[in-house]
Amino acid sequence: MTATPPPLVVEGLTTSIRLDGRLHHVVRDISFEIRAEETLALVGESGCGKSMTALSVTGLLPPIASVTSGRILVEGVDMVAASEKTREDLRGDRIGMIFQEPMTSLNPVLPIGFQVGEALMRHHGLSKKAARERARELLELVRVPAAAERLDAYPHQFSGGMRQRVMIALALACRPSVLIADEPTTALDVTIQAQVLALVADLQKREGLAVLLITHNLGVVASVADRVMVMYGGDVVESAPVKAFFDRPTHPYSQALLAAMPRIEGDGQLKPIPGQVPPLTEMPSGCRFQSRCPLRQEICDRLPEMTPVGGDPEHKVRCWARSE
Amino acid sequence: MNATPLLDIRDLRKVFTTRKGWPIPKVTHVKALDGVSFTVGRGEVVGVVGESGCGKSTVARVALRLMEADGGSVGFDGADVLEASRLDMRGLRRRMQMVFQDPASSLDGRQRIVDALGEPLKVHGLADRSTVRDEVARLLDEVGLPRSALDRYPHEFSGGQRQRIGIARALALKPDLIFADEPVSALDVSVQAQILELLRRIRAEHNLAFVFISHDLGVVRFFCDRVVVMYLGRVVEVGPVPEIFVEPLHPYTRLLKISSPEPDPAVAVAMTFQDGEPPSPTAPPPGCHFHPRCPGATERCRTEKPELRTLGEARSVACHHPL
Amino acid sequence: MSASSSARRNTVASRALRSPGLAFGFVVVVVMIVAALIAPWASPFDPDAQDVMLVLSPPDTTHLFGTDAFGRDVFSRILWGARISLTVGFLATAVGVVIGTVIGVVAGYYGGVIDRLVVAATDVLLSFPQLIMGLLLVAVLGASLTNLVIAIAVTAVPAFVRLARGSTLAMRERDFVDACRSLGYSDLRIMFLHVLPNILDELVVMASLWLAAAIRTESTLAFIGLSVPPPTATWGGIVREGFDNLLDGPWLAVFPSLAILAVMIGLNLIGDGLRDASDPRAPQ
Amino acid sequence: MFRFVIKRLLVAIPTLWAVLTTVFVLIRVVPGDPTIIILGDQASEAAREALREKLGLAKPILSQYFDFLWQVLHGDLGRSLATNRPIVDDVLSVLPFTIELTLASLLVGAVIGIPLGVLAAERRDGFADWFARIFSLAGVSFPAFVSGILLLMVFSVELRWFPVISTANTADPIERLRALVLPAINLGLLMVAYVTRVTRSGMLKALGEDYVRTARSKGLGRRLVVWRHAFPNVLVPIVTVVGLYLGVLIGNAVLTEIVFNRPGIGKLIVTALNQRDYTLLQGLMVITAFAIVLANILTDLTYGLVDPRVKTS
Repeated sequence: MTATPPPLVVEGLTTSIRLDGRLHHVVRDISFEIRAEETLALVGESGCGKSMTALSVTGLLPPIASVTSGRILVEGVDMVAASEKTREDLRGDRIGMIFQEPMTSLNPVLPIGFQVGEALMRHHGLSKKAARERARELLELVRVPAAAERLDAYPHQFSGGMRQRVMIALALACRPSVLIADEPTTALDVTIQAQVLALVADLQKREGLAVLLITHNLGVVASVADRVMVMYGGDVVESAPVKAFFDRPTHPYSQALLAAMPRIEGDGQLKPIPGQVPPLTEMPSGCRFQSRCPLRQEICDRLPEMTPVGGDPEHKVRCWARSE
Repeated sequence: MNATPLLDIRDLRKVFTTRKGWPIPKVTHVKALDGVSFTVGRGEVVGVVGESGCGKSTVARVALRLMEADGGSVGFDGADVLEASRLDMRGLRRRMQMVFQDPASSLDGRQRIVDALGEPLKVHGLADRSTVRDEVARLLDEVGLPRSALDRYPHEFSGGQRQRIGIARALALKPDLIFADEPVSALDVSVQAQILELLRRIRAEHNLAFVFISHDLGVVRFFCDRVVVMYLGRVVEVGPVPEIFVEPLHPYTRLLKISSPEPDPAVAVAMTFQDGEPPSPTAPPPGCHFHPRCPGATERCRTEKPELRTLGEARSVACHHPL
Repeated sequence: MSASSSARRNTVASRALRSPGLAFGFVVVVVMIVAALIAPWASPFDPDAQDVMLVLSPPDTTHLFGTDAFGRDVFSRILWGARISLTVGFLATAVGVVIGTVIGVVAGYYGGVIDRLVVAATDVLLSFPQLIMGLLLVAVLGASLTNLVIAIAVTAVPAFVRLARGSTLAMRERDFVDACRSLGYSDLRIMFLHVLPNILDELVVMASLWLAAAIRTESTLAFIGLSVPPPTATWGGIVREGFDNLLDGPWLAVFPSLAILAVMIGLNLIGDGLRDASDPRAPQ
Repeated sequence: MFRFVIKRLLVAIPTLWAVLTTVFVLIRVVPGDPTIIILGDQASEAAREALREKLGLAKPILSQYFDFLWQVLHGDLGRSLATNRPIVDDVLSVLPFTIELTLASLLVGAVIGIPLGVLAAERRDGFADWFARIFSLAGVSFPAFVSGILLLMVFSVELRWFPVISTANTADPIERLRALVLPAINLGLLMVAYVTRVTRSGMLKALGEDYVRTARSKGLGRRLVVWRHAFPNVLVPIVTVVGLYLGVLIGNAVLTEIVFNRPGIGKLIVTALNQRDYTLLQGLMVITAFAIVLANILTDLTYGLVDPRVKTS
């Protein structure tokens, strides 16, 4: 048994944004680790903090947001404490990233081959020619047809699905150990989504990647994730291996989310969650889901801890009503 | 069952011409609708599904004459919509309404809700100055919004609430048929479920017919009676819910179904590499448009266009070798 | 979502008020307008009264801004000149905005042949440098207040056609025009009760910048000698006299130049301020 | 590329024809008898008749129109009323000065405007940003004759760094360059203002784009992100703005030439106006409009160079 630490460890991460001079936590004290070849899915609805978590890990937060506490260890190096130079060295080399919008994530005025190989020139000191050769291999790896001829093509000459493949090639150029995928298939049609998810799964196995998958789609989670963390209002409310989660969703929000999802199979019924997510400035203290929760009680004004449920130490829930 | 349908779309055609290029633009033609036919009965909800660029949104816009068709006919309750005069069209528009995907973009940001919903009532003489507030308040109530919403502006509402306003506006003229173009795809799951419930209730209360355009099979499964599957401007399969998803006849319908992720690890997405991209709509392949991606394609599929034919009860498919 | 967007909308007005540039610009322009309005009472001398004893005398307490080559009081002439510059500027811009907007909205809304004709016509008109077009028109029509307004308005029309057409096309990209049509509204109602109010922000911004351009064109024409003929005082005309006497009476050029500059800066500040206020994300 | 240029030129033909027609209409059909405007209302009927004959106004309007088109087609703009010299010769003799001035001012605009705009966007609300804002406000606010007089007063009259009387028309390249500096700065001010503004706003937009985030996700440093990934995307709006304001630039060139007493198209226009030389004025209108059409073509071609989407779609 080797004792290599997981490629990505996040401990007590809190990210805040400054609005009208006040700090608001958009990610509150979340911790997780992802082992090699493992996929952790962060799910939740818009504004739950899942994208902010991804941007915190990559150090690409917008100027108004910042990590206010916690540690982010990429191959043992703390991204939060490190200098900007160290962070730049890790970014693109040890962490690769793909984003939601393949249409806008590639630079429209630079050729594809150059964009894919650029990180290799930056991190591994490859010559332009060597980077170009490697870019061709990478494009073949992500199954872009006629890769050699398309090195000099521009993004607008590719379809959405192909661009997302190019993004994947770009993210994996330096053979990172961690891949952050922020809603990578949300903008794609379902048949293309299936192709891209299959490609990522395949590459993950081949490269031994630790994948952090950000998504709002529980169907995608069920298809590709090993573990899942559900977020609401900046808090993780449930964390479980994927099978345990779909077999026994425990947090009232997780249950409600699953019940609200229309399915092709099944009885064709669904149950909406009443109300809506309160704005950041009006979040209740304690459990943030309490304003929409059917199990609300007095004690919910205090934030519950993550507690294991059902005798499974891997399956934890942040809920007073569900704590045994 | 065999009464004349409320909406009868026959062989509808629409070609988009785009000019692109530099410095002299090249003209390309895209057949957004390449002979589309289907019907909608009174009070029936028909889903139109397909991926981006298949022409599903164009159907609604052409049928409402928001754009002019290049061929075919649209019958509405016996009237020929595409040939209707300006005056007749006004009457027809009252009975056919539309709900848009993005309510923020379909509402005039400078109008208060009372004006946005009151204007169609006044234009069509359904309310006057004295009754309009009450009438609008009643509409808001119907879609679950409080009377206090009357004097507010669209930007003061959340996405889900704005979609309720969009629905209320479509209901204002008491239509028989509503075209809903991806009305819930911009919404979060929890809000999406609220809107779907609302649509279901309204439909039952008013015996409304819907043409419900969506890319999400789960949503269609929930709301629709019948489904029209489109691929590159053509209808490839028509059938009732849930049979069309349980036992799809067209390989494309099947591909859509197995690609749609379900929240259940037991029925995870079939992540096979059907390599290759969907063909470009500017140069669709000959014969059956789907043949390059079809595992069962034969020589015939490459050359001969399959016609939509009836198979069994209430089902039809455009495929030489249905599953 | 709702809270933040409502907050945004509500602050448009307050942001506009808080913007120091906008407020400053507004004050400057209002002062100029007031000066023009009260010129008949406020000017210490008859602007056209010559005094051969006091030719090109430097500024002093009697003649605040000195006198010109005919011994006329420069301060009084600048006050009266404001009337010409501002009148021509406002009228020409108003005419240009109204005609240009109507044509642009109609062309953008209907598209097709009308649109292509309008675009071709504006392209041709925009092929002539604005100043040279104005220059030629005044030369051909003859220099008078009305002809100045016409000449400058003609150069403004294609600019507003282009803006209104572009904005209308952008509006049509949004669903709400389709929504209006599916509700059975008439084209006129959609164009002028729905599209126009939504593009008004941009038109107002552009109008304030064009007001500056119109006043600049007027003073420029006057500088070349093509404004309302002498002895009527115009700012550009006084600058010209100063330029011709640059070594003997530099104040003659300086003071009207400052007046023109003040109006230019004021109007540009207003235009920029309005643009920032109406779209907080847009960089200045 | 060559075929593109040819095609683009062919597309410009209808525009050029429309331009010629507009000039013709403006000069001939505008209300008022040109002979009165030229000779004044005191002139005798015989003198007017002679002038009409000379101007070709005696012929039917349509045949005048075709004569005009036919002439222009042959590169003939007619003869000056005042000097009776071929207008083409007059124009060609001063055109280099105007072109030289315009190009120099474009250079000033690019060299100052682009770095200033980029810096302002990078340090939003910082010192550079404020400087850029004030500078560009001044640039758009100064009418060219005001700034010209100011420059002349300070640098020529007071400091005596540059000649007051233009020495542009000289064979000595140093003298000619010295005579160019102040006019180029004067004309360039406006370009600096426009270029700074569009660069700043374009950079702010580009720096917020997803592809810049992608570039940062590769671990690229600030300089590469700004100049390699963001800036090339701003070239299109910069080219657009330069093309759009070329008309204003030519108008300002007229004023700059007057103030600095430089030979050029602008001076020629004023001469034509003062002498009521209608044929010369007509020829100058044609020339400037053709110049703008040509500049638009160049702008379009530049798009193809700076934006691969235009070229390869």
